[in-house]
Amino acid sequence: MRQPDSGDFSWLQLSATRENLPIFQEFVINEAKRIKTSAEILQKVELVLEETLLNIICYAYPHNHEGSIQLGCCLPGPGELYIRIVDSGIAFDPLSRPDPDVGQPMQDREVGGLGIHLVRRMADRVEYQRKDEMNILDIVFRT
Amino acid sequence: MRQPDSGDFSWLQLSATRENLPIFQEFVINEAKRIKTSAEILQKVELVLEETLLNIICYAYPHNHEGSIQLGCCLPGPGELYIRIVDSGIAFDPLSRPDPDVGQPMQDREVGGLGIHLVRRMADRVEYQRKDEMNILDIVFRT
Amino acid sequence: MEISSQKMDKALIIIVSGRLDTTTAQDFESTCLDLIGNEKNIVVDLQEVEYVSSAGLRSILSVGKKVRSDGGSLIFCNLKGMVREVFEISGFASIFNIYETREQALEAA
Amino acid sequence: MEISSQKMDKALIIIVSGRLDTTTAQDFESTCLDLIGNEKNIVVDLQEVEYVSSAGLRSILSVGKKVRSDGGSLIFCNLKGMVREVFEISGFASIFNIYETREQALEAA
Ligand SMILES: Nc1ncnc2c1ncn2[C@@H]1O[C@H](COP(=O)(O)OP(=O)(O)O)[C@@H](O)[C@H]1O
Ligand SMILES: Nc1ncnc2c1ncn2[C@@H]1O[C@H](COP(=O)(O)OP(=O)(O)O)[C@@H](O)[C@H]1O
Repeated sequence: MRQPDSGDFSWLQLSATRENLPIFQEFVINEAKRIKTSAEILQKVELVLEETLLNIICYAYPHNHEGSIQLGCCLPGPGELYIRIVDSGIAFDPLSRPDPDVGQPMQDREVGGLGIHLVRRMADRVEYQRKDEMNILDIVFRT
Repeated sequence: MRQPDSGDFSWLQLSATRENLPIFQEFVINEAKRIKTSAEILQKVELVLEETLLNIICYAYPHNHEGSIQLGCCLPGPGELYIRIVDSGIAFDPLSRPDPDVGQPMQDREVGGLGIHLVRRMADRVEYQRKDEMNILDIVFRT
Repeated sequence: MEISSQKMDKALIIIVSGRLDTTTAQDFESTCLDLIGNEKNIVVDLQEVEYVSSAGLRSILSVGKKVRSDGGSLIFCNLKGMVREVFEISGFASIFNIYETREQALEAA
Repeated sequence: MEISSQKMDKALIIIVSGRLDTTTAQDFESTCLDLIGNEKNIVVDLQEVEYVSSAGLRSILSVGKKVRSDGGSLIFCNLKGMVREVFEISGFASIFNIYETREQALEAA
């Protein structure tokens, strides 16, 4: 995968709070619009950001220690939107979670646990790495 | 001065282009609004960002090499807005420039050269350092 | 997000519009439960819903479970675009009865 | 930014509104020069201008120099808030004649 430290990445770093979620979303949407991304893809991008960022906001920094999120974004080639999400919270690999059993009847379904599943299904590629005490999640959309 | 690498800084990094200027401005305005900054101060912040960022966009990366700008922002205490602007363009200390002679009559006035002067007069504190091949400009507003 | 309801002979119709996301899901859930009261047959019309995230699904499932445990049934109609996709991916399209139009939903209710 | 003009006996009034920044300054400059044509006495009313940056000052000075070199004069009125402050800091308050109101400016024109 392309390295986000190369100059063509745009970055936004804000504290991991709910009120910053729409600012992160708007940031990526703005970038994505440069390559005339369709409204349907933009909605998927928005959804994937809501799920992944909210998870970091809710679970990554449990000890009331206010952490931050770094979100990188680039347009590596025609029709590709590349998003990198970095946090220094507790180690968590979302791709290691088994998919929920979406075939169960209602009474057996737990409320919740669908966020990561939606991310994996909506994005075209998702990769995780733990590096320098940080969670690095790379998400690629074909636009 | 407080160190921007401490977690309470918010950061935005975008390529140094004119079209990104309003995105940088909006980013800081958003942060500043959290501490109920008055409309007058917000205008000064906007002006100072236009002048400093546009200078980087126009002059810092002369060889057509597309550089980027990192803008950090924090609210270190009541009534203080702290902005850090970082670029890796040619070394330039805006504070080393003599103030323009604003007492000259019109025919002797050069067109231009007022941007840095406005920055120094509008902000409450401005400091410059060159470090690791980067220009680091710190600007503080009392809100 | 906005919610309104309409009492028909066969069912209570709940009409939702806007976004069902982390900021609105709680409100959706409590407003729905208020509107439902003791009604048994509920049709939720999602025609004007343009966005639903897992927070929205969470609230929908909570409402569904509540209605079911009271012996009623909750059915959906008019799923559009990403709302339909999210229902499919999450299996909600199979745990709930889904209809193309409000008329079809009312007939089945 | 918007510009309009009004021909009076004593002067041409140019009424500007909005922002005079890096995105609008060029347009301000060329539109002003068009409106001015061969007029000598120009009053620029800045009542509705809420923001001016060095790019705006640059265009203002260019227009001022052009008018002066044609033997005319450019005066300003109704500077508000940060526009007044920017004019003062940059010395424009002393290189141009500035009046509180349009009436005063017209009288002096
Ligand atoms: N960044 C994270 N750090 C630690 N745990 C996480 C993180 N993200 C998700 N989790 C865990 O994974 C679970 C499943 O997440 P998700 O699929 O988004 O559903 P939900 O958030 O609705 O439970 C969460 O309940 C949480 O326990
Ligand atoms: N970041 C920068 N790098 C190199 N040179 C700069 C930079 N910023 C400003 N300068 C130089 O300083 C001059 C004065 O800048 P300024 O006061 O903003 O006025 P203006 O941009 O209108 O000339 C510029 O013309 C330019 O030569």
